[in-house]
Amino acid sequence: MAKLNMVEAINLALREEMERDNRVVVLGEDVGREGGVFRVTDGLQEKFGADRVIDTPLAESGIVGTALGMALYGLLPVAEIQFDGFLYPCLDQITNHIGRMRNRSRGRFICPLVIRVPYGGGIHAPEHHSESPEAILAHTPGIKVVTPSTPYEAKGLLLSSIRGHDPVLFLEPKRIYRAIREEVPEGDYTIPLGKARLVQEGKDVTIIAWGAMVREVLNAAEQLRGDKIEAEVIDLRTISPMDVEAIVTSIRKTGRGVIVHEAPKTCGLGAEIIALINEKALLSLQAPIERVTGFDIPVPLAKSEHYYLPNSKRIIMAIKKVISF
Amino acid sequence: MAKLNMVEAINLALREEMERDNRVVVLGEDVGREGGVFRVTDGLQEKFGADRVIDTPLAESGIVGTALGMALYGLLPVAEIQFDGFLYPCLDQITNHIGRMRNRSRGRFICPLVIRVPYGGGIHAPEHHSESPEAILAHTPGIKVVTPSTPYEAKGLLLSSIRGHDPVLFLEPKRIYRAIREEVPEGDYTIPLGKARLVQEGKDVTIIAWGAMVREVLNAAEQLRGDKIEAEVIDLRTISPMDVEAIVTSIRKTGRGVIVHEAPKTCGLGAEIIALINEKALLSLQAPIERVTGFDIPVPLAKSEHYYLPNSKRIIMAIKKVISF
Amino acid sequence: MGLFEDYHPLKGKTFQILKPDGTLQPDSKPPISDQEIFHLYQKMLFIRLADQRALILQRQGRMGTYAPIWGQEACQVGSAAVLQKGDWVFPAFRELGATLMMGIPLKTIFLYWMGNEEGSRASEDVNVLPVSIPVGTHPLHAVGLGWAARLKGDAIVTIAYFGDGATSKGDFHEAMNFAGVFKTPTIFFCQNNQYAISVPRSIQTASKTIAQKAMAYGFDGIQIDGNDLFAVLVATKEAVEKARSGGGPTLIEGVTFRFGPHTTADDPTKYRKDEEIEPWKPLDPMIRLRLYLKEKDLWSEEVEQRFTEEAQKDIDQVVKDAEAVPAPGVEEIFKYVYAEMTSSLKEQLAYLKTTL
Amino acid sequence: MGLFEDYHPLKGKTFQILKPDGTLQPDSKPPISDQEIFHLYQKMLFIRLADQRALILQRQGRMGTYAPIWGQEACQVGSAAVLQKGDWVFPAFRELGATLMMGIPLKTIFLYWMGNEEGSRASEDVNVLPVSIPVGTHPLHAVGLGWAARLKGDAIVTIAYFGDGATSKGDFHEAMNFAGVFKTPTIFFCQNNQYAISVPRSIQTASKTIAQKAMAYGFDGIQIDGNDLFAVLVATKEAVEKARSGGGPTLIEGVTFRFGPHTTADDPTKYRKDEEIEPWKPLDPMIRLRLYLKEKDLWSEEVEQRFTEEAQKDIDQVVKDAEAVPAPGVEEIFKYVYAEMTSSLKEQLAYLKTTL
Ligand SMILES: Cc1ncc(C[n+]2csc(CCOP(=O)(O)OP(=O)(O)O)c2C)c(N)n1
Ligand SMILES: Cc1ncc(C[n+]2csc(CCOP(=O)(O)OP(=O)(O)O)c2C)c(N)n1
Ligand SMILES: [Mg+2]
Ligand SMILES: [Mg+2]
Repeated sequence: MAKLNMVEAINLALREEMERDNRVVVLGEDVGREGGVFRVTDGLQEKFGADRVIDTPLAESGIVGTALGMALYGLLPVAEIQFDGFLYPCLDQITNHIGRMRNRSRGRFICPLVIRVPYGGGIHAPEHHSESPEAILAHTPGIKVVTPSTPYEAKGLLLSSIRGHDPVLFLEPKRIYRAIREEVPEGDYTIPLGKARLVQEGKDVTIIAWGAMVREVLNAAEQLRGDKIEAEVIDLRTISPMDVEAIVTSIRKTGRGVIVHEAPKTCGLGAEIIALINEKALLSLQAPIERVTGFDIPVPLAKSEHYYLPNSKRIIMAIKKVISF
Repeated sequence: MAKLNMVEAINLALREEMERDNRVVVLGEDVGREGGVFRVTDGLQEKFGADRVIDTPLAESGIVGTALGMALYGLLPVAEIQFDGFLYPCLDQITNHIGRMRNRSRGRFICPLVIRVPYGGGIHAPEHHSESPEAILAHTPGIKVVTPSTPYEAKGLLLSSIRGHDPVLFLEPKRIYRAIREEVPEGDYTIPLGKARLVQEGKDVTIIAWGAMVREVLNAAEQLRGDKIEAEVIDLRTISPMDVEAIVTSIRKTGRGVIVHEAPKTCGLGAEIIALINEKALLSLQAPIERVTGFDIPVPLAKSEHYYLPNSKRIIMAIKKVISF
Repeated sequence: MGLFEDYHPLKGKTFQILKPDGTLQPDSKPPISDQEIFHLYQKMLFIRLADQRALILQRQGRMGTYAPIWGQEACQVGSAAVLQKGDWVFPAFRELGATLMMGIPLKTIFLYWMGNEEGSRASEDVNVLPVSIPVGTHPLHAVGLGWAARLKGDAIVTIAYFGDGATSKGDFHEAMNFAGVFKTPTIFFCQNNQYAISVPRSIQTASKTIAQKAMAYGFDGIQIDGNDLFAVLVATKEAVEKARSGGGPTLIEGVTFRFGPHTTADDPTKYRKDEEIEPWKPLDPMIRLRLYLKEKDLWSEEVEQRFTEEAQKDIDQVVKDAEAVPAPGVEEIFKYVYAEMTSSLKEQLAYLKTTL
Repeated sequence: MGLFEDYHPLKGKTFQILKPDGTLQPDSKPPISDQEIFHLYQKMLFIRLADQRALILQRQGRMGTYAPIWGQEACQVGSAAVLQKGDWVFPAFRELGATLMMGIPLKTIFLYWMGNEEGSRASEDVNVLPVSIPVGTHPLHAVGLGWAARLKGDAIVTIAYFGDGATSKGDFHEAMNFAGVFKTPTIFFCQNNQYAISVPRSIQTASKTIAQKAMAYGFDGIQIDGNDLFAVLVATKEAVEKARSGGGPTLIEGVTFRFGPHTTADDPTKYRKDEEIEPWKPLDPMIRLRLYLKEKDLWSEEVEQRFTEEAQKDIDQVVKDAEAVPAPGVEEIFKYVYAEMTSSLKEQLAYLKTTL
């Protein structure tokens, strides 16, 4: 079994699924001859031709709006939005059409498509290349939102996303793209949507994260072993619908929690998780849940980005705070 | 002093401010000769001419993107987006430009403009005419978000919004437009942004709402007097930045809270308020905070809309639940 | 395609066959038989009556906001008439005529405007999308579906209906551009009814015609008299055949006029003077057809009256049927959000039931 | 406006004055004196050297992602040269040339691409907006500002720079349309460098030229040789004068070629063959100017070398200065989000400081 990074794992998933199911088409800016700015779709156009791996004009609403039309006709489009910051121009199509087509037509018309978006910070990119829009998407009915945290996860979650019957926003933590290698099997395996992953068991505190933050959290958890703090780490995997069960079960056990995300703090997904815990496990809480998040400011340019991103130091501080509360 | 409804109060505020300050211009779809689909800008074009009250082509991104340019040059544009559901096409301009221009230029270029948006449900309108996007906007750095709940409030908050130095999303609860009349003074008065309004004092439970929900909450609170329940009612007024102080102070006093909003529950503003209470007043809590909200579905068509909207019955149930916890 | 060259938008001509006085343009002939014309005239009349009924129902408080098509019958009936089974229609929100032509029952249309979710349900064999409220956004769907069909090798066409106002939207541009690049079999049918709510065509765009916007995307555009059923039939047919045979998209600008209000929520006297409406009245698409058909002995006041009475009875029944449909139950608003209801939606639904 | 009529986009002509061999088109003359030409040539050379330096710095890890302008010097220098104090420039992200011309110091530009927030600070007297990354979105700002100036009665113009790819975006369409309707004094300067990252112009749009897109909005468009400084000067000047005197907007398509990579993050060999680049090489905007100026005895290898050496020294100093600017302190990222820092931002900043 080959050790792959996340870019290769997603590429493999696409390749295999396109072979298996000729309804799958890939479209987006630079996904064809260039193979994507991150090379996620590398080689796919050579293999499947320009009718199935399609370079589009530079127009995000155009990409997802036409993908919707394709899906209505029975294709399974996997659209790429080149960077998180360029998702906003197509939010109208996502919110007002993609998330509503099934409901609006009483089930007659559906658009099970996947929109892949490299997201998040940590690669010293220019402005608008480091955004984390998951909370906005989770607030949007009718779509699912998925964030893999490792190469293995990415392949299994992407296959489920393509095969599901609902539209999926597939947020790929670009910082992890080449940062981790792990064994990724060839051939079919899927990871169900809506189920969180218990990355590590622990009894003292629950840490909830997703995407690139899972790695930061594991670093922090590792460092805390010296302090005899056993952290339970949950990788949310699916942002919407969320695995409330997994969160609540863990909080009931540990009584303490820290949520880590890159998005701005206010109205980030962390807030929703706290609200759910408030509703379902308030009496188990032995300390306020801590949020380690981005700030309510635009993600700074490269030289100041490190101030913005949650890191293991901040995570450790938060864990110690909830534990010593 | 005249008793005005909210439409008239906003119209008066615009009229007076346009007289006072000739930098103020109004633009949007149908704001001119029609006076707005809700008549909010009625008569303004006749009075101030077509150069200051401008009917635009049908293009929301165009409206706010050009308004940004106008603001750079020193005008004070008050743009209208006709309905909440048509805000999505301009979210890119709002998030990626309007909220960032000051930061991006290190304070050199600013765009203090106001975007007025009739929002929320309850008028039996077609699809896309009943949305509540406040949480998305509150998650967006660099903009302020304001929601008046009465005619008097609307005038004072709008004047502050126009005169402030930051871009403001001014969400007008369309359900209240003609539902309430109250005394609204002519001439100058402002209500500061960022300060909540203590609508009614009470010791048993804190109810937090904004926009059209304030009226529902007051109905509910009234009905509860018979049960000897004294509800403290907070009208948030400004969604971003939020008056955390007011929330926390009240919760510390009552120990119990209910948040009411029309937007879908998941990742709505209610979640953030709970998260803030968790952080700052967890130990004061005697029961989980309850959320009475819209559901995670598209707002239904007219005949089913009543299922969706929070009403006093649901609010009362929630209050009783937190009180009897 | 001779037609699109002859009427290249920059030539400043508007394609017309049937003149307002019911006679034909020189060297023109009707595109279909007189019997067929009579048949389509009846459709148009039925549609006009149904449309008027909707307005009445709204005023009686029996229907919600409604967007009447009064005056736009030729655009909708003529264009829909040349489509085939398997073709796909993407309406905006003012397409009672076109969608009825394609097989959406009037009852469904009425249910929709009554605010009943059931009114959004199209039957499986009818390729008509539900009403699309966000202006200018749905042409992208027509492009995407046509594109998908082309990739699959299916010779179908897609048609998107929209107004003059819609042409200002970014999504219209992106749709036109994608259609041009990928040569999708798409007809962009713009019903230029001179207004977007209160905003007149002159403020909507500075281009002389809407048809010429096609030149920005490298494909044909044509301005036609949208009140002339024959012109609509011919131009749409030409565009459809071109699309079906791989010739790519066409933009058709049907010049017409909205006689009624924008919607029942609107008071057109605020922004539109009577003097402006007057010149359009004799251009009404029904009048010239009546004149033409009378000449052929197919139309008379009496025929009209008989048909009208029958149609009104049919419409009575439809209204009755629609009003008999119960308001949807509470499950109905949760059921179609996802393929399978999520556990949190199940929880929300269960909670909601306890509050009723 | 003779020029825009003579070169109406549908005539299929590209406006050119200075041919690649350094001679003039028949009946043409240079628009400015030879001394001025030499001066602008030097600007172009300096800009090319600065651009190359940025690429080198990036490879050395001393600068972040950078979007080189190599090949586009004539477009940027020629268009910016005809602007006046009080005019406003709205760059995209590949405008080192134009923004430098307008008075943004090279140090500021370098700081920006080094990822230093200070690089976004324009001095008070320079009307150049910061880099705008979201493609196609900023022309709206140029339209709005020009519109505001027109409402105030100020005779200024605004110019937006963007690429061929940007013309596909909805916001480009909305900007063009607003400009047409409100006759804003806006120049839309499209540097058609044949690529949007890897996507060639042919996939970007099916319209034959980008210039002809202006016809969708009712104003002038012109395709010019963007590698010909003289053509750029003349066409932009004409557009600027028209705009200043109330004649409304113009779309200028400068046909050029991006010799370098899209950005330093990009490998153009993935999508662009050498054979494709070869024919463009002799069309380089510098070559023809050198030939022209040599003929006038204003250019020689020696002059070039001397200037280059001095320029490199200046650039050395700029790099040094830029690198000496400290990374911004933590306050800097909170300070400019609102006019006054909100209490929650104060709290977040205070917390952040405790974690450093
Ligand atoms: C994106 C968007 N903005 C605003 C509206 C509100 N609105 C509904 S119809 C309409 C005018 C549409 O004009 P046009 O496209 O000419 O179609 P017509 O109504 O004339 O058929 C407007 C502004 C909307 N539905 N969608
Ligand atoms: C809205 C948006 N989508 C995608 C990108 C990523 N991107 C950056 S530059 C570029 C290509 C731009 O092409 P063009 O407009 O021709 O300008 P050029 O780079 O050739 O100067 C793309 C796709 C972006 N910056 N903004
Ligand atoms: Mg119209
Ligand atoms: Mg380009």
